[in-house]
Formats: sequence, C-alpha cells, structure tokens
Amino acid sequence: MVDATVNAQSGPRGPKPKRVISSTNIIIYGTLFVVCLYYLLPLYVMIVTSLKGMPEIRLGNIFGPPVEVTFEPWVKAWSEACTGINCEGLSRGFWNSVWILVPSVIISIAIASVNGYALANWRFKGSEVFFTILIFGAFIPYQVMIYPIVIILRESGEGITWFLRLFNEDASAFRLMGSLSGLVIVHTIFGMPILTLLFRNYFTSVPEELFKAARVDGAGFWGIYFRIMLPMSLPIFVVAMILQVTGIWNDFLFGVIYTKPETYPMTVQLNNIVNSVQGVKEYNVNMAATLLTGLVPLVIYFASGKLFVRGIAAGAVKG
Amino acid sequence: MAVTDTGQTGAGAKKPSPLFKNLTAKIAAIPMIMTALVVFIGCTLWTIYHSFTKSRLLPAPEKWVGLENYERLWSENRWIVSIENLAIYGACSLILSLTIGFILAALLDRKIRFENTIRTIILYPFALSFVVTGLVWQWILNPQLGLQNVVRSWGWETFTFDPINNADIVIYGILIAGIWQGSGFVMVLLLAGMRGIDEDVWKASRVEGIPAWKTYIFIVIPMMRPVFVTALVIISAGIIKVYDLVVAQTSGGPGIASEVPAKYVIEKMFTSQNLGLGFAASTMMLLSVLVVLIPWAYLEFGGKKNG
Amino acid sequence: MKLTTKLLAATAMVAASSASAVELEVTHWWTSGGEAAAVSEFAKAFNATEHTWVDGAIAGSGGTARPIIISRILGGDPMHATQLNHGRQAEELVEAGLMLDLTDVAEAEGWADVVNPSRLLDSCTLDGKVYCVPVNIHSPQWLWLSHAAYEKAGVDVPADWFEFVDSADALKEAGVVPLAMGQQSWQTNLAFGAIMVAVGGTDLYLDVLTNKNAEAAASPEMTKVFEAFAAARLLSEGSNVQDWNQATNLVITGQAGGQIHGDWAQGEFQVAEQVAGTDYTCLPGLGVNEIIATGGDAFYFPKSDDPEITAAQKELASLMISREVQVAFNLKKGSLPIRGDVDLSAANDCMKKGLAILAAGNVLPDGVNAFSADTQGQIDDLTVEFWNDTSITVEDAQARYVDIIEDAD
Amino acid sequence: MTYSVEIKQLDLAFGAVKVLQGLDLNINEGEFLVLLGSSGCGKSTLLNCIAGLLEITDGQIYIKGENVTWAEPSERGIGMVFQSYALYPQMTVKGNLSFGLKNAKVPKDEIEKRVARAAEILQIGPLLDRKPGALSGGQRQRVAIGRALVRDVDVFLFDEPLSNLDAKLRVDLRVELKRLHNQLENTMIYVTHDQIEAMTLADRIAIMKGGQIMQLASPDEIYNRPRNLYVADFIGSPSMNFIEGHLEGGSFKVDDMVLPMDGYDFAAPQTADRPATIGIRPEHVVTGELVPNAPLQFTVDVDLVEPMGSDTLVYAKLGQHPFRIRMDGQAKVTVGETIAIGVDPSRASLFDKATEDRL
Repeated sequence: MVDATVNAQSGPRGPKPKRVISSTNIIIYGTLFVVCLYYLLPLYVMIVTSLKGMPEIRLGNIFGPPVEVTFEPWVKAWSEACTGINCEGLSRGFWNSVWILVPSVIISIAIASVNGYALANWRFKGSEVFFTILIFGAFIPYQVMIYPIVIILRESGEGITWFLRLFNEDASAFRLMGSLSGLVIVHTIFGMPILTLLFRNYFTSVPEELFKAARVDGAGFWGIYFRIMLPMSLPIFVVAMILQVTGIWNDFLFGVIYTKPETYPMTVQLNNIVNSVQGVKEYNVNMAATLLTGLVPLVIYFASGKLFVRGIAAGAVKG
Repeated sequence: MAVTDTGQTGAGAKKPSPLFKNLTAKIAAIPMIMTALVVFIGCTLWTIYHSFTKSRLLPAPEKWVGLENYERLWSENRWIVSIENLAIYGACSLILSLTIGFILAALLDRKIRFENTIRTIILYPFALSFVVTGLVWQWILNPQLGLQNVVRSWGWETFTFDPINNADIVIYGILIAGIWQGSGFVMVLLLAGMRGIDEDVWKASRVEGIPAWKTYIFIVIPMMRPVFVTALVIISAGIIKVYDLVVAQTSGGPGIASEVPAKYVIEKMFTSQNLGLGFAASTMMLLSVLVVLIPWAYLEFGGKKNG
Repeated sequence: MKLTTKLLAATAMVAASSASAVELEVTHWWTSGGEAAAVSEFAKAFNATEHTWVDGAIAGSGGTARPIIISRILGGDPMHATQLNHGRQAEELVEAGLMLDLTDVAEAEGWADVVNPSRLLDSCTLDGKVYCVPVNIHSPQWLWLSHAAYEKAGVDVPADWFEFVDSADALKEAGVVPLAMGQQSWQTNLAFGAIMVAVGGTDLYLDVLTNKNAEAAASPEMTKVFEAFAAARLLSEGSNVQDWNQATNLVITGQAGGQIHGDWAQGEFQVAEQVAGTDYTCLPGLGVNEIIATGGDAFYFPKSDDPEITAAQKELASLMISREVQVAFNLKKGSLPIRGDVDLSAANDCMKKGLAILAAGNVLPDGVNAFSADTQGQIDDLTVEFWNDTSITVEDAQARYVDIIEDAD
Repeated sequence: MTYSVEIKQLDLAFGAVKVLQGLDLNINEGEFLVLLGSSGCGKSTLLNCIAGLLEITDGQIYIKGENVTWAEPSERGIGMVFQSYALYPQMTVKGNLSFGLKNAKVPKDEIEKRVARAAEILQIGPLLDRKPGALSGGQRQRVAIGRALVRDVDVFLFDEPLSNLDAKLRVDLRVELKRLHNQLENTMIYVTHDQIEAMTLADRIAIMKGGQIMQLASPDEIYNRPRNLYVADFIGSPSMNFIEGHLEGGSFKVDDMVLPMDGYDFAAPQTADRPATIGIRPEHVVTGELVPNAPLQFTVDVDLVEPMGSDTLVYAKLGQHPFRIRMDGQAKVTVGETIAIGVDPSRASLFDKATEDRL
C-alpha cells in the first residue's frame, strides 16, 4: 500500500482538458470549488464561533464572521473551563496527552521497527504465523479485547509489585491500570500491527544484498539494525511518527477506559467540557476547545504534507 | 585428505541447535509474539468464552449459561436498533465514500491546477479526532443556532433539517460527519490506485475515441479492483468500530435512535454491569468483522497462491 | 448525643494519632453547578483535617462515571473513596471483597440510630457489615414549575400533575415548552417512576419494584401509567437538551413550564438565585401524593493495603455522616440529609416539604436501589426509546416492560 | 593437495523444493572459478551457501581446510561483491570500506593502512569522502570490490558483479578484474550468466543446471569438448548446429548422407552404434576457397542473411535441417543462393541421443 501511495505523487494520468476555459473545465473547477467549501466549512465555523461572544452567537448567523473578535473563549477553554470542581480548562488534558504521547510513540515505534526488521530480514520458524495473527488482530474490534486487557494490566501490575517487593519490602504498589504506563502499553499493543506491517514492508524493500553485505562484514542483528537499517529509514520513521502522533492524540476509547480523570487525555477532557454544562452551553468556548484539541494533528498534517498521506495510507488498516 | 581431519575441528563444524538459531531475532520479537498470542488470540478467546457465562460485574467463568446472553441480546430492542443503525450507516457510508472518493479522485486526476492544495483541503478532516468531528457537526447541525436557523433566516421559513433531535434522521447526521471525515482518505487511496494504472491505457482509449467517462467505468474501475477491495475492507473495519463519533455528536440519542453496537458493548460491560451480555455483543461484532475479513483474506492471499 | 460526640472525637483521635497526612482521591459524578458547590463542602471539611481531598470529578451522568469507577476498582487502581448508588450496583464489588468494611466506625458512632430512614443504611449493609456511607436522600418524584412561564401563558401555576397536563396547551400557545426533558435515558426513567407513583399509586409501585411482580406490571393500572407517560412525551417537544441541568435551566429561564426531576434540581435553582414559591414551585410526588422515594448517593471506600490510608478513609466516612457536614452538604445539594437529628432551619421551602414527608415516614424505595444495574439499564432504554419514538404504542411498551420485570433481578 | 574451497555433498532444500543436490566442488588455491548458468540454475544459491548467507540442509563446506559449514559469514575468511553493489548509502566510501574492519575490531591505524592500499589498487583515492549516491556505477562497483579487498581474505565471491553496468563499462571492468586477480592471486569464485565473462576470466568454469554441475573444466575444454548436449548448446553464440542421426561404424549417418568421423577424438575407443546427435559450431564451418581443403563438403541453401559487421551470420538449410554458418564480414551471400561449405569432423561434437553425453 505504501508503494501505491508513492504513485500518488507520480503525476496525474487522466486526460488533460484542452483549453483553459471550456465547459468541462468550468464543471471540474466548479465542482471542486463547492467540494472544498464543504470540507472547509466546519473548520471555518469552528474558528469564527470561537472568536465570537455568546450574545453574538445567540443572535445570529453561525456562518457570519465575528463582529467583535474576542479571544476570551480561547483563554477560557485553555485554562478556565470546568469539569466538576476542576476548572483548569483543557490545559491539563493537553499535558496529559503529551505525557501519554511521547513515551507511547517512542516505545511503539521502537518495538514495531525491530519487529518489522526481524520479520523482513531474520525470519525464523513461525515468524510469519505470528505476523499473520498480528495483522488479523488489527481488524478485531477493540471491544472484544478491552475487558481482558483490564485484567492483564491489573495482574501485571500486581506481578511487578510482587517482584519489586522481593527487593524492597516497602516498595509502593506498582499500578498499570489507570496509570500512564498502562495506557502506553495499550497504545503500543494496538499500534503494533500497522507499524510492524509498515516497517516490515519497508525493510523488505531494502535490497537484500545490502543486508548480506553487512553480514559478510560481520555485523549482527543489532549491528545491522542500528548501523545500516536505521540510518537508511528516516523517512519511514517519520511516517510512523506522524501516524502514531495523530492516532494516539485522537484516541478516545482507550483514554476513557484505561485512565482516570487526572490523567484523561485531551479528547476525553474535551468531550467532558463540551458535554457537561453548567447552566448555558457556551458554544464559543466549546469550539475554541475543539479547535485546541484538533490543533496538534492539524499542525502535523499541514506541516508533513505528503508524508502524512503515506502514513495514513499505510495506517489505514488501523481503522 | 588430511584437510578433512583437521577441518572437523573448525568452529563452524557443529550445527547449532534450531532453538538458538536466530536467537537474537527471536528475543527481539517477543513483544510481537506476546501481543499476537496473549492479546489478540488470548483476549479474544477469553471474551468469547465468557460470553457464554452469567458474568455480571465480575467475570464468572464457572457460571455457564450457554446461549442465554445471545438470546437476550437479540431480543433487546436497543441491540436491534444498533444493528440497524450500523447497517444504514455502514451501507450509506460505504457507497457514499467510495462514490465521492472516486469522483473526487477522477477530478483530481485530470491534470488540474492546485491539485495539492485541493487534496490538502479534502484530506485534513482525516487528521482530526472523531470527538472533534462529532462536536463540530453537533454545533453546525444545532437546530436553534446552526444550519437550519441560517437557512430559515435566508427566507426559507419552513426549512427543517434537524438530524440531532429528530430520531428518524439522526443517523444521517452522523453519516454527514463520518463522510466529511473519511471520504478524503478514500479519495487518496483511490487516487493512488488510479495513478498506478498504465498511462498507455489512456492513450489507447483516446486513439480509439472512447469518451472519458466510458473509459473510467469500463476500463479504469475494473482495473482498480484491488484498490477498491482494500478500501472496502478498511472502511468496513472502521465502520464496525464507530464509537467516539456517536458519543461526541449525539450520545446515542435522541432516545436510542443513534445507538451503535460498539457503544452498546461498552455500556453493557461497564454501565449495566452485565459483562456476559457485553461479551456476547462484542463477539457478534467480531463475527461481523470476520464476515468481511475472511472472504477478503481468501481473495487476497488464497488467490495469490493459486495464481 | 454526648456519647456520639465523644465517640466521634475518639475515632478522630485514633485516626489522627495513627495516621500522618495523606491524600485521598475521591471520585464522583457531581459536576453541575449545585452539585459541585455541594461536593466542595465535603472537600472543605476534609481539608480542614490534616488530610487532603483530591477531587476526581467525572463529568457526565452516573452512566459515564460508573464504568470508569468500577473499571478502576477492578483494574487494581482503586480511588480511595467514591460515590456510587448504593444497593444492588455495588453488591458484587462488596462480595468480591474489594470494599472497606466500615462496621467498626458505624458501630462506634451508632449510625444505625441516626440514619433515617433506616433503609438507607440497610442498603449499605451486606451480611451484617456496613460498607458504605449514605450521604443524602434523593427523592426523584418532584415536579418543578416555572412561575415565569405560567405568567407568560397567563394561567395559574398548577398544583399537581393532572393540572399541569391540562395547562400544557396554554403553555404551548405562549411558545413555552410544557415539559423540559433531558435526553439521557436515566432521566426518562426517573420521570417514568415519578408518574408511576402519581398515577399508579404506591401499592403498584411497591409491587413491581420490590416484589418484581410481572402480573402487576401487566395490570390495567400499569396501562394507565403508560398512557400518562405517553401523554407526557408529547409535552416535551422542543426541549432538545442532553443534561438534566440544561433541562432545569429551561425551567429557570421560563422557556419550559416544568420538569419532572429529582430534588437535586433544587441546587440549580439555588445557584440561579431563585426563590421557592415566588420564582418556582416544587411539587413532591408530582403533587398527587405526598410521598417520596428515597434513593440516594453513598460513598464507598475501596480497600487499600496501606493502613494510613485506611485510617484516613474511615475518618472521611465519619466526617461525611457528621452533623455539620451533612447540613452544609445537603443545603447546597438541595437534597435531604440522611440523619433525622440535624437542624435544617436554613433549608428553603422545597427542602422543608421533603423533610416533612420524610418525618412522616411516607417513603418508598428507589428503582436505583431496587433493581440491578442491568435491569435498570433495560428500563432506561425502554423509557427513553418510548419517550422519543411516538410510534411505539402503550401496549408494546407495556409488554416489553412486563418482559423486563419478569427477568428482573 | 590443499583446496582453497571444498564442498562436499551439499544439499539445499526450501521445503520440498530441492535447489542444490549432492553437489561436490573443489576449488584450487588462487584459482578463478566461474559459476555459469542460466537463471534459476542454483549458481547464486551456491555462492550464498559458500558465503554462509544461506543455511544448507546437508553436506559440508571447507575453506582453507577449515570446516565452516555452520560458521558466520564474517568468520569464513571471505569477501563478497554483489550485483547491486550493496554499498551502505548513508556511509562515505571510506565508511563503507572500513565498516567490516570496525566490526572485526581491527586497530584504527591498521584500518587506515588497508583502506589506503585498497584505494590505491582500485584507484578510488579521490572518492573516499563521497557518499555512494554521488558515484557512477563503475565507481560504485570498484568500491564494492574494495570492500572485499580490505578484508584481506583468501576467497573472493562475486555475485554477477558486472550485470548492472552498461556494455562498455562492463568490458573495462572485466579487464580490470582479470588484472586484479593476476595481481592478488586470491581464489575468486565468480557467478555470472554471461559466457563471455566466463570465458575471458575463468581458470575453470562450472556450468550449472538444476542445482547440479554439468561440467567443470577450463574454458577451452568447455568450448571445444563440451561434456554434454546442454553445455554444448549453452556455450557459444550463435549456438551450435545440432543434427540428429545415427552413429554407425565410426560414421555419422543422417538422411542419405554418411559422414566419416575421421580424426574425431572419441571418449571411449570402441563406441557402439547408436542414435546420436552431431554438433557443429557455426564458426567452425568454412566457405569459399577453403572448402576444397575440408574433409567433409556440402552445399546449403541460404534462407536469411544477418550482416553483423565483423561477421555475417547465414541461416541456411542443409537438406531439411536448419544450419547456421558464421562467415567473414566481407563475404557476399544472397538469399536463395546455394553455397558450398566445409566441415572438419575433428572439431565437431557427437552426443548420445538418449543420455545426451559426449561420445
């Protein structure tokens, strides 16, 4: 699939419209213009709503530009909006998301790239079977696995505690369930199929002779990985990073189930802020909060351009 | 042959045990093996087993009740509604996103200007979370202040479009949001497939004077079959998992009009404290995924072996 | 009296001497304005000790919060104290040995004597041991009416449910939504319960809820309840809000005539600085029968292996049930205190009405305590579907209700 | 005698597919051995087995008298050059050359010395600080050879090293390789499908087919005395003319012609009569004024003429049998013409029709 998307950059294939102004051209550009409006509309609405005051919103036109621009809603969404008696706004969720994101991205990519490398270059008996299971796993609805994972996290947490107390009787209980490390594990697990596929395909496309040459040169499993494969694979690591950053940032389900309120990621907190209301709904604050949450993936999207396209095409199976 | 005798003492003379062959690779693959076996297989089997038990708040493997949970599941109106919603949402979003995606891809493939800009615009919603998507559309479709209100203020006083509160059309409101988010992605996939087609096909059809639309329908689409199948599988897998979008946009309301199976499972497991029923429902979800997946896997992998 | 005070002091001293300052994380789903104000009374009182209250508010209704709370307890990461509806829902957690046994505190402080009605403590008790602290009494069967709305419509504020139904047309003409209703399913279920008591009478209510009598559920009296419920659903057109407090807000602002909701709605009126009797009217038992169901919130304390935390948990438990905190909390919350021996002269008219009924002993069990979460969820689904889909007939709905009651546990 | 590389009863199977079967091969010290065959014959596979990049199913491999059957590639004392050069793209030329030495923990000054020497031999000194991406194909292949060179090994393995180069460069590098071999006197095992490379470079050629060695001999032997029909057909361009007939009493009979095989060096002194195939190389046919001196003379009808500059290839018919003749570039032949040709039986080859072995 990655290869297919590389083709997407290879230039249009369709017939070229002949003249600049022709009825065909007017239809094509007209349609595309309308389509672009449809896709841009929500972004536009988010922005203008977040810049209006509540009285203006109640009066008026959802599509109208703000008469009086105010940044109050942004400030409120970021640092004042309440869920319960915590009125710290989205900022807490933002930092939680960052703390979830950074280790999850690093660990999941590290593990998956080694997996992919082992599958591509160091096949062993059964490796393809595990890989097939892994890929099928990408399609299993999370709902099927959510509950048993709660148990696994609890038991491993207790196991680790038991282990720690072998050395230090006063060691405090180690918890995976509800903690950031638990969520990091969950993200690593569920990111694994697609990332492994991504890396496996990439490493398979690296000429086998390069790998052979390195072996003749006396490099082993890790030597080849770190010295040969890793330096060659920066683009695919960037693609994987984009994939994971957007995926993990946008996660809601795991965030709800495997964390607790203090560690809620931004998406969950956003939903709480918008859907838990004190008195009147403040649409402008809601939209500012929504935009703030969408900002990280949007920035990554606009900054990464074609790499993002490759990433999502590769990550498609993640669903 | 004195060589042979001394040779036997060489370091490479002994065949290593097959267990230690590639040992580092095997150790490095432990996370993958654990995930595959413990999580994907183990957890799935665990859930399936417990769907036949009377587990309530806690798993109760000893209380075997056979198909009772499944009987209850299919007698529950909310589950039926969830399935119906999923069917409507699924069918519409498959057809619409493939159609829209294909048309857009075809338009973008006609050597137009600003191709990159337009593609960027169409694809950006895909970068957003379902929660964000759901909340934005909840606001746009707000009957008092959103789209309906604006159209009415333009003079069309009787205009009614309220897919947030009207139970009959609420699922279409979610569909609009879902299409908005996902169709750009389908477009990118199909565009990639389209670009994979040999340019000579176009030259040939032009030489023979076949109109462009006919070329698309009779030549290009059949040639893009593998891409369509991939897109189909991906969209389907995504549809079955749809959860956050509904939670954010409608919370399943009004009433139970926009409930979906994924949400049903979560709520039965955690809110209603009926794990067995939740497991039964999630097993049904798994089954529906397999219905899509197995024929695809057969075509994709089984076919290759024969060909 | 004196004895209890002494005991309380004694427990507190024991706790204080054995425990250094710890942080207790407390989860709850009280996030609306009135609720949040009330819960901060707990926090304030607890912070006044050497311990610290770490607030773990979970937005949304109990439906959102309960799964989070339970999955954390089961997942080996329990909070130190948590709100839960007592009764059936927590039973399994207690049976699994996950909850702290509070019997020693309860016996030392004589909870059995002070908690009124005693059913509340019974709900917390399993095999003779106390596992939770009831903190307030919910009475769901109230009708809240907006004076502003009736002024607009030019009719008198009704005195009971039947008058309210009659007045609906006038309200509609004045552009007022007669009945505000939040979209979440537990709210329709709550309204259903209220109408059941008002229209069907207490005998029917008890027969169905306590005895799980399917015949009673199929009786013609029950049909009347469903008919009344069917009539009520027509009155809520146009109230497109999700949360109960948004619905209450419609009543406060006069956009809706009334709302069937629990006494905790009181807190919202209070936050909006409205005065009972002049700005709004509250009718317990929907004004039909002076009776209220007493469900309520309770706090559970998941077991911890840290003795310091256990001590602090017990301290918090005794604090929550203490007289001063009960008064402060319930005044803000708009709910009734769980002990009969407190002075609530500061209470407003509505609370006093409730207190009077309570004192008279006209109390019923609440569905939340009578049914398992599973059954409760099924009734939630049925009522919310019926409410929103007018094509479902009374007969269908009742038939499904009978099925649910038959299988109820 | 000590062999440089000794392969005994080598078996290699991928599942049920047997790629190499019972293969024996001894390579002498300092020998340039070419493994030649069409694609899929197992020549690269064999090379990979020698290198230790493929795990064999059965048999033994010795290098310099040491059993290396299960040794790591880097422990075998080999250097390898690949078709696609396989240079590490992120390292400079110097990095590429020294990577293996660093892995082997060779001291720094020693590395410097060896790299400098290799650079001098291959004349890539000025390229040392460049990345492979900035090099031409020929330069890349030199670096790849250099990478094997610095390892200071006894055996060099080449896996079609010239196939990715254009025709002219290929010839240049071929010559250089030969010179290098003369200079270094290492054992070299060289895989190719190109018979010109094989003929020009090899001390001995091993022609492989279906995982087995068909003939292992010097280029001259292979060309003039192919051991079987396959080798005869494979070597030489345009390929040998084959005519099926009978061997009877020392003469080859086809149709109504009888060709006395006087001067033919039979493998066995008394060769019984049998169905046989005669093979005559197109370039061993004489025409024009040389015909009268030839032991055997025929006339053929010209079907098609392909002038190729230095030579002219004539497609003709000898009776009903198609017959190719390689003539001088100056020869004037027209289609339809009947011309006289001469053949020397001592330069022909005879094969048993059933076994296809040389008679």
